[in-house]
Amino acid sequence: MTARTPKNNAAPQIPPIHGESFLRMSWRVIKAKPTRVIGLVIIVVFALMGIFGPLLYPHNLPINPNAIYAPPSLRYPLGTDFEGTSNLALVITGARYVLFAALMAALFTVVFGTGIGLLSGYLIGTTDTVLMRITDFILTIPGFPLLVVLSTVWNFGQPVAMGFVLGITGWGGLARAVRSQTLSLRERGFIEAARGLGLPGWHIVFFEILPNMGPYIAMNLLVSITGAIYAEVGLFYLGVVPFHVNNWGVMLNLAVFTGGAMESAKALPYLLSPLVAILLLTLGVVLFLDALDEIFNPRLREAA
Amino acid sequence: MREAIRLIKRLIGGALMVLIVATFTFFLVRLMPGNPVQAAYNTLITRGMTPVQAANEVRVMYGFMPHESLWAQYVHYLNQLIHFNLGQSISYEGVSVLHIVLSAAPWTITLVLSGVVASFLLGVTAGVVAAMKRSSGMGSVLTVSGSLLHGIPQFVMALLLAFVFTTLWPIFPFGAPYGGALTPGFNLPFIGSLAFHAVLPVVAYALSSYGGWLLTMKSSVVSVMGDDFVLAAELRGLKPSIRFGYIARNAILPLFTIFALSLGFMFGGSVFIENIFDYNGLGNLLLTSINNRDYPLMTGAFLLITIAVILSNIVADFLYTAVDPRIRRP
Amino acid sequence: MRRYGIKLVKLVGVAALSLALSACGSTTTTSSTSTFTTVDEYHPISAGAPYNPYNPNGNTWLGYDQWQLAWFTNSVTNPDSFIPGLAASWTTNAAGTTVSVTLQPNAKWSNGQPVTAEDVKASFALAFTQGNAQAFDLGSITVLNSHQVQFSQLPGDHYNLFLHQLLQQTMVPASEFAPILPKNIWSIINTAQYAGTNSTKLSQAKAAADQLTAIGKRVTAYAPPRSKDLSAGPFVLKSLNPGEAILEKNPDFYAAKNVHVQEVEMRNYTGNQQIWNYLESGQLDYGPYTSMPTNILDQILKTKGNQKVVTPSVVGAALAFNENIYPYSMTKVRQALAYVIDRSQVQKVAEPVSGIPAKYQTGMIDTATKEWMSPSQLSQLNTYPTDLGKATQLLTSAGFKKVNGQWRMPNGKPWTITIYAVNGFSDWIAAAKVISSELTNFGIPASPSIVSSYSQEIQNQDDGQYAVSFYLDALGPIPQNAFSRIYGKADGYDLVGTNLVHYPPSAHGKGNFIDLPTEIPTASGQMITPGVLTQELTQMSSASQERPIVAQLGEVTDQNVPVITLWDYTNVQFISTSRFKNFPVHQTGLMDNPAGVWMSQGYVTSK
Amino acid sequence: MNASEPYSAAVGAGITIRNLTVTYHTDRGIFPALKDVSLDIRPQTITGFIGESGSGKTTLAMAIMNAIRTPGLIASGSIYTDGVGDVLKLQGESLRRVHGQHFGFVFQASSNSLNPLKRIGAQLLDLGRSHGIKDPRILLKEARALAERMGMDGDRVLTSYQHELSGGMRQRAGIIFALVLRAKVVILDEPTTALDMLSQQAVLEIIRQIHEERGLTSIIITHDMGVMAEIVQRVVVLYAGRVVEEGPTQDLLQRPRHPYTKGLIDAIPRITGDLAEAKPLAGSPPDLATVPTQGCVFRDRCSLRRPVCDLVEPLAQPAHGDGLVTCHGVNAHD
Repeated sequence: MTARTPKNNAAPQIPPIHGESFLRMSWRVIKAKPTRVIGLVIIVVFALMGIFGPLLYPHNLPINPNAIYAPPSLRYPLGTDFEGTSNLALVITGARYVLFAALMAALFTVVFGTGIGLLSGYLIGTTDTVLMRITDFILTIPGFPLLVVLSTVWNFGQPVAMGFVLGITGWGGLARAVRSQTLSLRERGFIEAARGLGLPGWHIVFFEILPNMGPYIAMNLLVSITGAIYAEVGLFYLGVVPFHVNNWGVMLNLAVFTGGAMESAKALPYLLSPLVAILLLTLGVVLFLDALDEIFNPRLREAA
Repeated sequence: MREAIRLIKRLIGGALMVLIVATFTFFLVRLMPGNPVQAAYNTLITRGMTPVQAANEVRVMYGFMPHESLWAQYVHYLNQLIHFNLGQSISYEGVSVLHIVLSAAPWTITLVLSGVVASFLLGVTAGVVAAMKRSSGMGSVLTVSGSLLHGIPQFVMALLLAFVFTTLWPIFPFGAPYGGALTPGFNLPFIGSLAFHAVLPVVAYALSSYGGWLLTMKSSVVSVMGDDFVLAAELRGLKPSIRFGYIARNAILPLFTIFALSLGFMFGGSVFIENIFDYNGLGNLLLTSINNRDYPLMTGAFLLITIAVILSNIVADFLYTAVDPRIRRP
Repeated sequence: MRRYGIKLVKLVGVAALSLALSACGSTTTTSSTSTFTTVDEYHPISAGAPYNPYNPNGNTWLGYDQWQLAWFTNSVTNPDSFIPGLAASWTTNAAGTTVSVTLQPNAKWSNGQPVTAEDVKASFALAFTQGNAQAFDLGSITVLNSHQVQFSQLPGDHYNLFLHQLLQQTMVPASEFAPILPKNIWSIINTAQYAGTNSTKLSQAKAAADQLTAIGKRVTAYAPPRSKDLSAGPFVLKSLNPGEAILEKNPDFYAAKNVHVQEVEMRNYTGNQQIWNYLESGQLDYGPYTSMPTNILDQILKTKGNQKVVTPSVVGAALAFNENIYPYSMTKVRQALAYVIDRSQVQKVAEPVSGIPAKYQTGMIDTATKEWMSPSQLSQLNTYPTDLGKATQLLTSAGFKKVNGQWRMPNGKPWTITIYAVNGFSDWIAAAKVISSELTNFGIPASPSIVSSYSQEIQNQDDGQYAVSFYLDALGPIPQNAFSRIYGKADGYDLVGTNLVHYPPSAHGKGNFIDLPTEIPTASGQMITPGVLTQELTQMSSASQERPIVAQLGEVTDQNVPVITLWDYTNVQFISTSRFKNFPVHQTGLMDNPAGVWMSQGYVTSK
Repeated sequence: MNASEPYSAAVGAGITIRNLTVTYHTDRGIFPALKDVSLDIRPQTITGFIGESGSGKTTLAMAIMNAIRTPGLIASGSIYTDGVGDVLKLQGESLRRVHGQHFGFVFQASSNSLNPLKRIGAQLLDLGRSHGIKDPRILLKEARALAERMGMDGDRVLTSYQHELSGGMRQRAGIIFALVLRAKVVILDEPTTALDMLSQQAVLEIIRQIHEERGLTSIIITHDMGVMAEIVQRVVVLYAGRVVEEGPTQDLLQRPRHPYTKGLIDAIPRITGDLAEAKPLAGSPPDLATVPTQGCVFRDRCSLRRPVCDLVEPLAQPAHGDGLVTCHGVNAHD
């Protein structure tokens, strides 16, 4: 959605508290509701898991053929998988690939989407036409099947590669939105003034226009991360993607297609562990998005 | 007249886009490692055929593999395309791709169309309520439900439903689109059976897209409610029902495009839902063709989806013109 | 060829017995209308596929509405042990090069027309278009009378599986398929079979072969209308939707009075887990072999009426080494790895239900090894029990060193292993993970890498990209097939016409990825060429002739470990006794055939 | 006035505001947007609300119609208007009927006060239906007449969509909506902003004429002293949610008592005068969050500041005859 034009709002505006830093304001907004704090905590925990998780365990997780699909216990808090490896360890070590790839995907999405949207909207003319045709093309191609095909062409051993592919197929919508915002911003007085001053184009694009879209882009980043997590986990779940390392999608795939988690209760912990991890992360992001919405959108802040 | 010219322009643009996508997918899928003959050969071997026999057997399939240069293949492919011929499947050894795709399409369409429509109606209604009552408990509950359902990946939703209602508590059938003993056609038992078998997959689809509709509609309604004309309507003392009509009609406009587009993407099937609920639709077909490296089938399925998306885009565009007077050309 | 003659008598006896048995049962259950539900293990239901058995996705069901001349009993020692199908009986000449087949006297298509020798001839013409008949060196077909056909091998050939493969051909009505064949089909076939030295004739043969392939393409793509879809088997297709096919009893089937099942429902599936689901809910009366974990097995067996039937299967899962990649050319390295990998632990995790850890490394499944080798030969074999000490000793003697707990190769570089398995092959994935753990613990950092599809793995494997990868071996039931998995195409050997050719690994697309030395030593130090020996096996017409070569090949395989067989698969099938009784559970040879074949023999009656 | 006799002769109604306090509730606390406002709006006069943005002039207009929306809240006070009673006691259906029938509100020209998806005629019919007009033809006829009165083609306006009208036409369409039900009180929000000079004149002229013809009570919200001088009969000066001065236009403009009013007047550049003579008001107005809770709210910008201003909020004292001023520094008897 494009940014709406400011409205003639009957309610008075409450400007930000003077001298309040961005971080301080953010923290105040987050603190306002306990759900937001919970969301932040969940996200932080998962981030830590992604960064430090694999360091907690040996490279090859220990197996235990005598504890195949063991139920949750003190030793195996989330039970075990088909070879007697702790599900908890799998979830924790599996987080890095999933989260890192998702982060990469979101970054690529935002970089491609913003870059192309800015260029297209600022330069207009032929560049715009060409870039928008490319965007249409990306938006037209059925995304998920394309991902499946691309994933066999590329090797997804490295999360960066996975992120790149997810990003390259997912920037279309963002590019369009950024373009239309750029189009409306370039007609604003301060941009025209900057042009009048003879400032170079790149300066105008990156220092005058881009900061105005910061909040929108930041929100998109977070939303892209979750979208990318679903897409990659889905790919692994379908079992059409090569893989080297354990991750949540692989767990889901093996639980359903090998462990028969849908058909027998024994393998259920193996299915539920990554599932719950995904749901928890979803919950965290949903809860935190509410805060982000308010931080970046003063109109909401005042109405709360 | 002017509309007709515009339509023709759009159609030409669409055809061009189809051509580009066709070209792209043509070359892309041929980059995929592995080939259909090898896959078939090894399947035969594992069934206990002797290597010589299997090699001979796949020779026919090999006959369906193009042997010209990639460029010549491409020219041939384009030539076929112009004649509305999508070529012959490799893994089906010569069956026309169009035929295969068309026999899979009805299952996807019934499944996803009902899912899209159901989730759209539900989501939009709930979105309006959530926006109007956004300071009340009901509003928050709706919004949170929307966010969470929106957040749950589709395959997770389908897995959970399948597990709960076919394994844990088997009240819904599983595995076939309708009872095999029935004669397909316009008869009550058949349609009843079709509907009953479709409950779970449709619900899975609807639930997973409901959240998206709800959130989009909610934010659209909230945004429209901040518009001047809504305040004006209130200050003019318009009846709440009329005011509601004003808000709803304005808020639903942007969703039209998304709705039309999702009808287009519908042809891509829902890979996950078809896979989990064992529906022989386009999604499953695409997946199998990818696994078998059946290039013509893959490009064919891709193309069908692309054409559907482009057409629905054009339809959405013209529909939008019809409902939004602002866009109407002078 | 007396051996086969004796077997034949015995077989007919079995068939007669089952006929008698079923005659008793039929009186009580003829009025039953119950539906027998199952899935076809080879293919689910394909939307849009034609009713054509020659199409790989065709919506026809072998053993139900597709009927062969006869049904193989899966014997590992006798490739000619068959249960009669449309062929009531058959005789071979002493050399095994000519076979006469007599059709069932009252065999009919489902439209009431008799199955004649002309139908058989047309079916073999179709087999030629598919390349099938050439594979067993079929030379000529002579119609003796309306119910008798004689088959001959190409002059000068002695292919030992001639009868074996001939009898397993499916039969289709000439009325349905002959129209798509050209009138001069047999002259094309004859021209194509020329293998002499006359260059004109050779080029004619080449052209004819191309013509046959072109006809073959037309055949596979042929979509006969439903009305023409005839069956000579016990069932005929009644209705079909993407989720299931309903086959009803064919009253014109020659043994219709044996068949007590009125209807067969063939379910669609997209993966194993759907079959598990059907089995758990007790919906399948017969469930063919499906890979599954123990918890699912337990769950299935908990369902009332479900029963497990285990028959041997002739295939093993193995790790294959590319000897073109350092250091796998060293026999000691392969042997050491065989000592490190704990096969019983791997099987327990990876294929707990339908696998048995491989005891011998002969390239055949253990059952076949025991059948073909004498006890004294068996005792000579190295069974590679898990023994890390042995492995260390072997590696050290090959120049490997352990530094900081990790092995270094003789060239001083660290040794790491990537084990390639295929996505979707869950047992391989699990095994790759377990083996990686074992190797890592032993000091060789190893990790699994999962390739996205089987066809990709095969291609990369053939191209020599994998040092260590999963491979199906010991494919039987006949030893020559098992050995040709190792010493055939995978080792660069291929049959061009009747000549055995050897390609180096550098020959692109020829699939030599194992790359053994051409000659390898036996335990006694004798140098043999396994590729040539394997080819020789196909020309031998008696087991006694084959036995010494099989033993020799088994021994060198065991000694050289070109592949490590991890486990032998077993055929775990399921029946449900809640709606039907009288399953052929003790007739292993019959049990391995589709349920329609059991029914034609009088088995399976309503409860 | 009630629905059964919608076109009884309209006579402008007076409004009596007493002790009105409006607060805004945010996550940073509760802020008063209007504090203890008491004011009389005289019948059949044009009253102007003037003040910088954030002074509460729009809030006051909204409060008069009891149309404060969340997060705002009318905390206390009463607003009597002739023929209705205490507007603040109304709710639901009776409040809705007062909107449109008693009060007419005209948005500024730049705003989109009309449903973009409906023709104006159709929206007028919606209005009629909402207010129980039995015969829509009479309503449309009245609307057409009003359009013609304001110099527009009535039929064209009624068959147009909002986007097909220019800013000035939109505003006049807004006036039609405000008057078609014969409201007694008409509130115009910044009627001249976003219009060019000529249109401004035309609009003001129309407002004045219709005001007189119909005997309305009109309120004009503006920050433009020029508009005030031209059309308004009485002026209400607001600052930080307080009425600081009120009185007849002539007297107030010529002899402003409150330092803020003085500042506003001094800040107007005159066409004839020297640009340097215009003295902008020093400092900026407080926003809701920074309004002092004690003492005079204007003291930081005040030239007459004295110690008492820091502690005590000044009370209203009579000025300009029947007007008032709220300042410690002003002696009522000066």
